[in-house]
Amino acid sequence: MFEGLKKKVEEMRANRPSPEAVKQAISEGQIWKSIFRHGYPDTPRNRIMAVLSNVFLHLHPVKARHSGVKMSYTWCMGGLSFFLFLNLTVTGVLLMFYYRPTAEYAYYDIVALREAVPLGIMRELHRWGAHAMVIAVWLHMFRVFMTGSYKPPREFNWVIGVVLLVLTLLLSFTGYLLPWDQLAMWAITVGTNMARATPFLGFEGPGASMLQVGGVKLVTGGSDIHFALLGGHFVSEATLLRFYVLHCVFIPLTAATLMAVHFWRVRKDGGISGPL
Amino acid sequence: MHFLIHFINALFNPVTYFSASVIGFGAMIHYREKWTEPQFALRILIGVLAVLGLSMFNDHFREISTKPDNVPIFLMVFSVGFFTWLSFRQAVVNDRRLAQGQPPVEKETSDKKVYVWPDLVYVEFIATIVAGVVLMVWSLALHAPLEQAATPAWTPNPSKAPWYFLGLQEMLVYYDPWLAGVVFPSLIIVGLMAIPYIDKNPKGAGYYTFNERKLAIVPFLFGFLILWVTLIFLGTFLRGPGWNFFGPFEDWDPHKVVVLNNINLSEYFWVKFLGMGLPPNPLLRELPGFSLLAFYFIGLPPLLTKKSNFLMGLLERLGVARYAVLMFLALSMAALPIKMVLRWAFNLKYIVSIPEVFFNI
Amino acid sequence: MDSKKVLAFLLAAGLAAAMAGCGSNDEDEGFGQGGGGGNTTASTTTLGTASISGKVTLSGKAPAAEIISMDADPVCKSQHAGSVKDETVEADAQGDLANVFVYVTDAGSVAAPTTPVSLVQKGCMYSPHVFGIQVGQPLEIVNDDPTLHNVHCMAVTNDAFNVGQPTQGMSTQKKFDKPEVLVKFKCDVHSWMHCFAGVVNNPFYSVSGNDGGFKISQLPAGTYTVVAVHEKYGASQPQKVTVADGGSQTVNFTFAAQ
Amino acid sequence: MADFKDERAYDSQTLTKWFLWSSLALLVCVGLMAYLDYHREWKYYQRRFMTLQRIQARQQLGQINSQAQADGAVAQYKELKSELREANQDLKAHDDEIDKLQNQEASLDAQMYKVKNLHYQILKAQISANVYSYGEELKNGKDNAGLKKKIDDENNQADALNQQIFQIQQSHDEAATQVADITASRDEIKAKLIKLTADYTAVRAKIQSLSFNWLFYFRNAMLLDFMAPTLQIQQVVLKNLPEDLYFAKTMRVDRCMTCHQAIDKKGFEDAPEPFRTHPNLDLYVGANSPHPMDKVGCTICHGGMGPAVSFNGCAHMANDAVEAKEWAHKYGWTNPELEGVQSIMVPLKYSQGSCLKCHGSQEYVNFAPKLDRGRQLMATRGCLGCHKVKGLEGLTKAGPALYRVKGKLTKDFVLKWVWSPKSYNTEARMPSFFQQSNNSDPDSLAKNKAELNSLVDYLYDKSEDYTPNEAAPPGSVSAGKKLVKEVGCLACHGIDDVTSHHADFAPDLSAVGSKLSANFVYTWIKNPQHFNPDTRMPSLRLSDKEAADITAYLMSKKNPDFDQAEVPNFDPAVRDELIVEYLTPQLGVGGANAQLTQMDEHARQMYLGEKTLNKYGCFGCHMIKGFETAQGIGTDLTSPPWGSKQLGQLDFGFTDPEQIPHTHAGFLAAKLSNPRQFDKDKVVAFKDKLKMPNFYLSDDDREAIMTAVLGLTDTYVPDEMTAGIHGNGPLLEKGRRVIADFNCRGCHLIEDQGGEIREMYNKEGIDLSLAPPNLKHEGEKVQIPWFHDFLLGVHPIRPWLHIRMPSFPWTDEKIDAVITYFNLNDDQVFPFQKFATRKLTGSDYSQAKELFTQLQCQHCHVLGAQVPKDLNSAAPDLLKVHERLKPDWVVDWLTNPAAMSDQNTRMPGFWPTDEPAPSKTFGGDSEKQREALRDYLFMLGQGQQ
Repeated sequence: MFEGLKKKVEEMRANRPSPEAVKQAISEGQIWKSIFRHGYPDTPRNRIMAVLSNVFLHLHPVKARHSGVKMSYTWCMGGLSFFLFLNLTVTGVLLMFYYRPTAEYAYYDIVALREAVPLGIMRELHRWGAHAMVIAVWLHMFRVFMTGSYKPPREFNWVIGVVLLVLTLLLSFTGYLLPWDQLAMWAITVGTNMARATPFLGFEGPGASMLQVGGVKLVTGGSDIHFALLGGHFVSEATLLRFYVLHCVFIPLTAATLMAVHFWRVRKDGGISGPL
Repeated sequence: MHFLIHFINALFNPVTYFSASVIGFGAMIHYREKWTEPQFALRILIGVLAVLGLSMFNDHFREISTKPDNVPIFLMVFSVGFFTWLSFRQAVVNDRRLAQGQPPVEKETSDKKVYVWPDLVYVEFIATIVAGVVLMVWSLALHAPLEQAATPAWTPNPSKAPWYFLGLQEMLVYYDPWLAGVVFPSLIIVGLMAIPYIDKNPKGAGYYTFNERKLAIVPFLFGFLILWVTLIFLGTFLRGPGWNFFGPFEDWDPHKVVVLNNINLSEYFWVKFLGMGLPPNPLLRELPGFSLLAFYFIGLPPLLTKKSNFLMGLLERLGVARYAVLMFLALSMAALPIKMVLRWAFNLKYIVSIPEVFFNI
Repeated sequence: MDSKKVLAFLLAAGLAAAMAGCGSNDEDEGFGQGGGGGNTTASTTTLGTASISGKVTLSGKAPAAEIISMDADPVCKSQHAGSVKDETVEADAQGDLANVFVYVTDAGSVAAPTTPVSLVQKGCMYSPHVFGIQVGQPLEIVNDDPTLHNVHCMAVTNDAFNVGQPTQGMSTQKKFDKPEVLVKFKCDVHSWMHCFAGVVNNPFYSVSGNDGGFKISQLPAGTYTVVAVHEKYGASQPQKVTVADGGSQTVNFTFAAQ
Repeated sequence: MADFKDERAYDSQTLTKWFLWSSLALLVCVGLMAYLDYHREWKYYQRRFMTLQRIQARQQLGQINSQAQADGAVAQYKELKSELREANQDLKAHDDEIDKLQNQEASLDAQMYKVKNLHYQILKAQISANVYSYGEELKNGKDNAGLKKKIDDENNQADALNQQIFQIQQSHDEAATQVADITASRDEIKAKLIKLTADYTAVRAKIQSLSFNWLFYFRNAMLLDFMAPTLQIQQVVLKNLPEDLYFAKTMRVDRCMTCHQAIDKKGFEDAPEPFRTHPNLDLYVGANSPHPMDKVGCTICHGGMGPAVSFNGCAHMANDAVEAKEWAHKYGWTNPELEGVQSIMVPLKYSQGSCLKCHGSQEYVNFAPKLDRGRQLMATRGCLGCHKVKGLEGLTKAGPALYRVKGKLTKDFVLKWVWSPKSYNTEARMPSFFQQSNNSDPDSLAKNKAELNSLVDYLYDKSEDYTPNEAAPPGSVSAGKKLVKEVGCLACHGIDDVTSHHADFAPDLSAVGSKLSANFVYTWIKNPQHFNPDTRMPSLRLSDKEAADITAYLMSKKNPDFDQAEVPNFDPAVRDELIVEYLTPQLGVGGANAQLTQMDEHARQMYLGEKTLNKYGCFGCHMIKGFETAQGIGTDLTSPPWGSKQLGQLDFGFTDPEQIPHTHAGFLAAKLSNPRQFDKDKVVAFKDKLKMPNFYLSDDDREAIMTAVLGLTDTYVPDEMTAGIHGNGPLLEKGRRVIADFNCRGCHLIEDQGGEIREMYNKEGIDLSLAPPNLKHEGEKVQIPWFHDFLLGVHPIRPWLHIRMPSFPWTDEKIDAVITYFNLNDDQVFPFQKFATRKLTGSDYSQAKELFTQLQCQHCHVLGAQVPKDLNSAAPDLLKVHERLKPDWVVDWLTNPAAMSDQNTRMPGFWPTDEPAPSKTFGGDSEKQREALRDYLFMLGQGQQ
C-alpha cells in the first residue's frame, strides 16, 4: 500500500531543486510578482522598478545626484523630520485611545499612562519625538540655508518649509498643554499671554482701544484673540479641548497637506539641490 | 573651589553672557579656518564635555540640567554645534578650492547620478532605524515629566514657556508682549520667507561655502545662533524664580532681590535733560522717542547707504524695494541687541511709552 | 467565545501538555503532608524527652511577709486559725524563692490538653498563687468559701473578665486565646486576694516550689531561651540552654531583693 | 553587476554592516522596552506576597496537622481509611451488580437524550409553529380544521412522550438508588473523611493556588496576561470623596493595595512592609470599621498619588532621616516635596493630622490622641492667641486675665517673669520673648528692657485694685502635700515634687510660693471666683483646715534663685529713642522729637507700653482692658491652610538646607524649636525682627503641634463625609467644647479617651478602681434631673474615694450642653424621656428579696445607713438608685459591668453568658432575675421595703 508512496518520495528527494532554483521560483512566482511587480532589485531595471512601482518609494526619483545622497551633505534631517512626524502620528493615535481631554480625566489619564497602561512608554516616545522633531526641522532648515538650496527655482518650497516650521512649533505647543499638569498649564499660560497684546486684536494690545463703535469697545477681554484662542479668559477646560482638537486634527492635517506639497515640490524643483 | 564657583556665577550675568556670545560669534566667523580643523574641534568638544562633567558635581547645576524637559536643550546645543561645525568645515574646504579655481567638492560628483535604490533608500532606512533606536533609548532612560495636576491656585516660580519659545520669553524682558510676543515672531516668519526673494546672489546654490555668501550667512547665523539658540539656553538654565538671572551654580532662591530702576526715554529727555515736568499730552511726551524711531527706521538707512560703498553696491544690486525690505528686517533684528545694550548701559525702560493704549517700545 | 480566547485556549492546552510532567501531583487528601515551614518560629512542636531544671533564689534580705488582716469579712477570718501571710514574696532562709513562673520563650506551640487547670478560692486566698496554663486549656475557677468572691482577671493581651461568685461551690470555666505572662487575678471584695497565671502555648513551663526548684520536661532536643518571671521582681535575664534527647540541663535564676 | 559598481555612492558592505548593527540595536531596544513594560514594580510585590501567604498557609497546615495529632483526628483518619478499604473490599463482591446497574443507567441516559432532546423538543417546536399558523389563519377569518386536528394529535403525542420521559427518569433513579444502597456504607465513610479533612484540604488547595506553577506563569506570561492574570492592579474608586482638581472634581482612585496587599487582611501584623496589616482594623480599613477601605480609601488620610503603583510615583514620605536613607538605598527615593510634588504622603508620625480633613469641625478626635494633644497644646500654650486656626475659634484665652493684676502680683515679679519666664519655673507656659537668638545683642537687650518696663507700667496703670478677703491660717506643709496629690489638683496642675505624672492643663505650681501671697492663695483655692469671676478654676470644697494646709504647702514652693534675681531696669534714653522711632513715620524726625518733649515721664511709659503691647500681641493670651477683641498678630494658619501652602511662601532665610530641611515639616520643626532662627544672618531693623516667642516645647509636644498644623490642608471633603455637622453633631460638639474647656478628661475617661490622672495611678501602682470613674454610657446611666442637680451642687457619691469631683462655676447653659452631650452620645431619645418601673408584689417580691440576699449585694454596697465593714471595697448607695440611675442601664450594668464602664470596675458579672444563673429564683431565668433585682432596687429607694 505504501510502496508506491515510498517510491514517489524517494523520487522527489532525488530530484530536489537547488536553493537558487527555489529562490528563483519564489521571486519569479505569481505571488511575488503580483506584489512587487519586479525581481530582486539588483539589476538596473529592477532598481528603477523598485522605486517606480512602490507607493512609499515613489516620492523619490529613480536616480539622484551623487553629491546629493551623501549624508554629510543632507544630514538626512528632512527625512528624519518626516520619520518623526510619522512616529508622532502613530504614537499619538495610540495615546488617543487612552486620553480624554477633559479637566476631570486628562491628568489622571496621563498618570495612568505612566503607572499602569501597558506600553505607556508611547507617551515618552511621543514627547521626546516631538522635541526631536523641533530640533530636526531647525537643523533641516539650517542645512538648506547653508547650502543655499532655497535659491531659484526652490524659493517657494522654502516658504512652504517656513510654514511647516511654524506648524511644527504649533503642534508641539498645543500638545504641551494636554498632560494638564502645572508644567503644561503654566507654559501655555505664559505662551498665550502674549496674544492679549496682539496689536488691535488683543485687548491689551496697542490700538485695541481705538476699535470702538459708538463708544462701545469692540475688543475686550471677552472678545479678543486671546479669548478666542483659550475659549475663556484663562487657560481652562475649554482651552484643553481647543488645543486637543488643534493638536490632533487641524494642525496635523494642514501639516500633512503641506508636506505633500513640500515633497512634490522637491521633485518638481529638481530633486536634492546641487551645484549647477 | 568655592571662589571659582562664585566667580563663574558672577561672570554669568546678562551683559557678559550676551557680550561673550556675540564676541564668540565674531571669533567663530573670523577663525573659521582654524576651528574647523577636526583635531582642533575635537579638543573643543573634549573641553566642553570636561567642563560639563565637572559642572555635574554641582548639585544645583545637576538638578537643573537633568530635568527631563531640559535634556532636549542639550541635544539641541550639541547637534547645532556639531552641524555648524560640519557646515563650516565643508564651506572652508570648498572656499579653499574655489580660491584655487577648483569647483566645490559637490560639483565633482553632482553630474553623476546614482540609483536611488539602493544608495538613498538604504541610507534613509538606516537613518530611520538609528533615529528609532535613539528615541527608544531616550524614552527608556527618561520619564516624560509630569508635575502636579493643573491648578491656577498657585503659580510655579519661574513659569516658563515651552523651551523652544524661551528666546521669545527672554525678549519680553526688553520689549513689551505685543512686540516680543507678536510683532517680532511675525517678523521672524516673514523675514525667513523673504530670504529667497532678497538674496539675489546667484553663487553658492547647492554647495557649502562661506566666502561667496558672507552677507547672507552672517546675519542668518547671528539670528539663529545668538538670538535664538543662546537665548533659549539662557532662558532654560540661567533664568530662575522671578525671571531673575542666576549663575549656573547658583541656587534658585525665590527671595532673590534685584535692583529694578529703569527709566523711560521721555523721563530722560524731559526731566533729566530739560529739567522740566513730563508734558501731559502723551504724543508730545513721547515725541523724542517717536523721533528716534523715525530716525532709526527711516533716516538711518539712507544715511548708512550714503556713507558705505558696500551698502551702495548692495542697493544697486537688489533694487530699492528689496533693499528697503532688507534694511527694515535687519534693523528690526538689530533692535533687540540695541535695546539690550541701552537697558544695561542706561537703565532705559521704554523708548516710547504710552501705557494708556498699551503702546510701549 | 471570541477568537482571542480560542487561540489562548489552544496555546494553554499545548503548554499544559508540555508541562504535565512537571506539575505537582500531590494527593489532596489526608494529614501529614507539607506544613511546618521549618524556618519559622511559630511552628508546631511535638513533645520530646529532654528536660531543664534549676532553682530560683533571692539574693539579699527578703522582705518580711505582710500579715493579712481579714477583719473585714468574718467568714474569711473564721477559716484561719492563725495569721495569714501575704504570698507575694515567699522565700525561705536560704533565699529559695517560690511562686516564680519559669518558661521557654522560643519553643513551638503544642496542642492544649483538655484537662482543666484549677484555681480555688479557699479561706479567701487563691490556690495556687502562681500557676501556668496553656493557650486554649480550660481554667476552672472554684469558690470554696461561703462568702461572695469575685474573680477579676486583669489580662491585657487576652480578654479580661470579672465574675461574681456569690455562693459556695460555684465554678466558672474560662480559656485564654493568646500567650501572656503574667496575668493578674484579684478579688475586689477582699482587697488582699490576688494571684497570677502564666499563659503560654506549650507545656514547657514550671512554677518554682517552696525550695525554689522547678523542672521543665518533655522538651524536644534543641536550644531554648528560658526566662523566669516573678510578680514583684519582673522578668529575669533570658538564658540560652541546649538540651539533647533524654538529656537534662540545669539553669538557675537569681532575683535581687529590693 | 560589476558594470555599474562605480556609480554607487556608498559601499554596499558598509551599508549592510550599518544596517545589521542598527537593526540589532533596534531589536534589542524593542525587546528591552517590552521587558521593562512587563516587569512592573508592583508585580514583584504581589509575587512576594504570594510567597508570604504560602508560608503562612504552610504554618496553618502544620497547626492543623498537630492539632489533628493532638485531638485524635489522625487516628480517626487512619481508622476511616482502613474502614474505607474494607468497604471497598466488600463492594468487590457486588462489582457485577454495580456494573450492570451502571450500564443500565448509561443506556437509560441515551434513551432519555433521544426521547427528550430529539423527539419531544422538536415536536414541541412544531406545535408552537402550528399554533401560530392556526392563529394567523383565524385572524384572517379562516378556521383550518385540518390544522387544528393536527395540533391536537401532536399534543397527544407530546403527552405520550412526556410520559415516556417520566418513566425513563424513574427507572434511571431506581437504578441510581440501587447503586447508592449498595455503596451506602462506603459513601458514608467517604463523606466522613471529607468532613474530617475539610480544613486540611482547603489549606492545601490554597497553597496550590499560591504556588508558582506552570499555570501561574502561563496566566501571567508576557502578551498572555490580558486574559486572566493573577497579578493585577487592585484599586478602590471613591465616589464620595472626590478629588478637587480645581477645574473639576474627579473620582479618587486609590491603588495602594496593589502592593500593600495585606492592608485589610488579618494575620500579617508583623509582616515586613509593604505587606503589613493596617493597625486597628476595627477602626480603619476593615469592612465593618467606620473607615472602610472601599468608602474612605487610603490617600484621604495618608496623602500621596492614589493611582500610582510605583514606590516613587506614590510620593512616599519618609518618617525620619534614617528611613529616608534606607529608602534612598532601596528604592532610589528622593524627597518628593523638594521636587515640587504637591500631593505627597504625610509622614506616618504626622498622619493623625489628616483626621482634620473630615473631623476638623469636631472638638476632639477620639482616635487621634496626638492630634488632640496638639490642638489642646495650641489652645493651652497660646498659639491660638496669635494664629487663627479653623475649628479652634472662640476658646478661652491661654493666659490669666490681667484686669486685677495689681492685686495679685508685684511689679518686680512681673518684670522678672516676662523677662525670663523659665528662670522662675522651667515648666512655665508663658513663652520667652526676650534673650532669644535674634535679640541678645546689647542694643536689642537695652531696647527690650525699655519695652518691658513701659509695658508693665502700662498694664499696672490699667489694672483694678484687689485684696484677698480671707487671711490664711497656719497649716501643715506635709498634710498639704498629701492633699494636693489626693484631692485632684494634679489633674490639671503639675508640681515637681509630688507626682510622676505631670499635667499641664493649668499652670505648674512648682515655684508658686515665689509668685503669690499666702492670703491670695488661701482665698483663691477656697473661692477662685472671688478674684476672677470668669476663671475656669473650680472649687474642691476644701475645708478651712484643708485650704490652710494646701496654702502652707504651696507657699513652701519657692524658687530662691528667681527671688534673688535682678529686676531688669531700663535706660530712659533708649526708651525715648524707641518712642521717636515709632513717631517718625507720621511726623518725621523733627516732629517726633518735638512730640517727645511734650510728653511727661508717665505719658512716655504709657505710649511705649501700648505700642509694645500691640507689637508682641500680649492680648492674644491675656484679657487686657480695651484689648478683649483685638486680632492676633501671627500668620493665619487656616487661610490659606498652612499644610497646603506653597513651599516658596515659607521664608527659610539663609538657613542651611542640610540642617533645616526646606520642607513644611522642616520649617515647622525649626520654627517651633527656635522661632527666631530664620532671622539668622539677615539684616533686619529692630522693629521688623521676628517676634514669635520661644515655647521651649518638648520633642513630643512639638510633634503633636506639628501634626495639628500640618493637618490643616485644603483637601476637598464633601459635607456628607464631614463629621460633627450632621444631625446631633453640633449639639454634641457644644458639650464637647465645655468638656475640653474645663478639662473633664483630665480626670474622667470620656469616649474612652483622657483620664490623664490615671497615668499617675498606673505609675504609682494605685488601684485604678479608685480613680475617677469612666463616663462611658453616662448618658444611658444617669437620670437627667439628677445629673443637672449634681452638676449644680456636686456632692460625693463614693465618699471613700480621695479624689473629688470639683464644683464648677457653671451656668445652666454649660450644664445643659454637657448633659445633652452625654445623652445624645449614648443615643438617648430626645427630648429625654421619663421613667417608670414596675412594682413587685407577692412571690416576685419575695424572690427578688431572696436574690438580693443571695448575691450578697450588701457585702460591698452601702444601703442608706447600713455601711459595709470594709470601706476599702465599698460601693455606691443602693438607696439612691431610683433617683440617680436609668432603669435600662441598671439591667445592662448587671448583665455586663465591664462593658458598661471598663475592665477596671470592681463590680463583677454575676450572670456568666454560657453558664447557669447564680440563683434558682425566677426559675433560674437570668433575664428575669436582673429585671426583678432592678425593680427591687428602685422600690428600696422609695421606702417600699
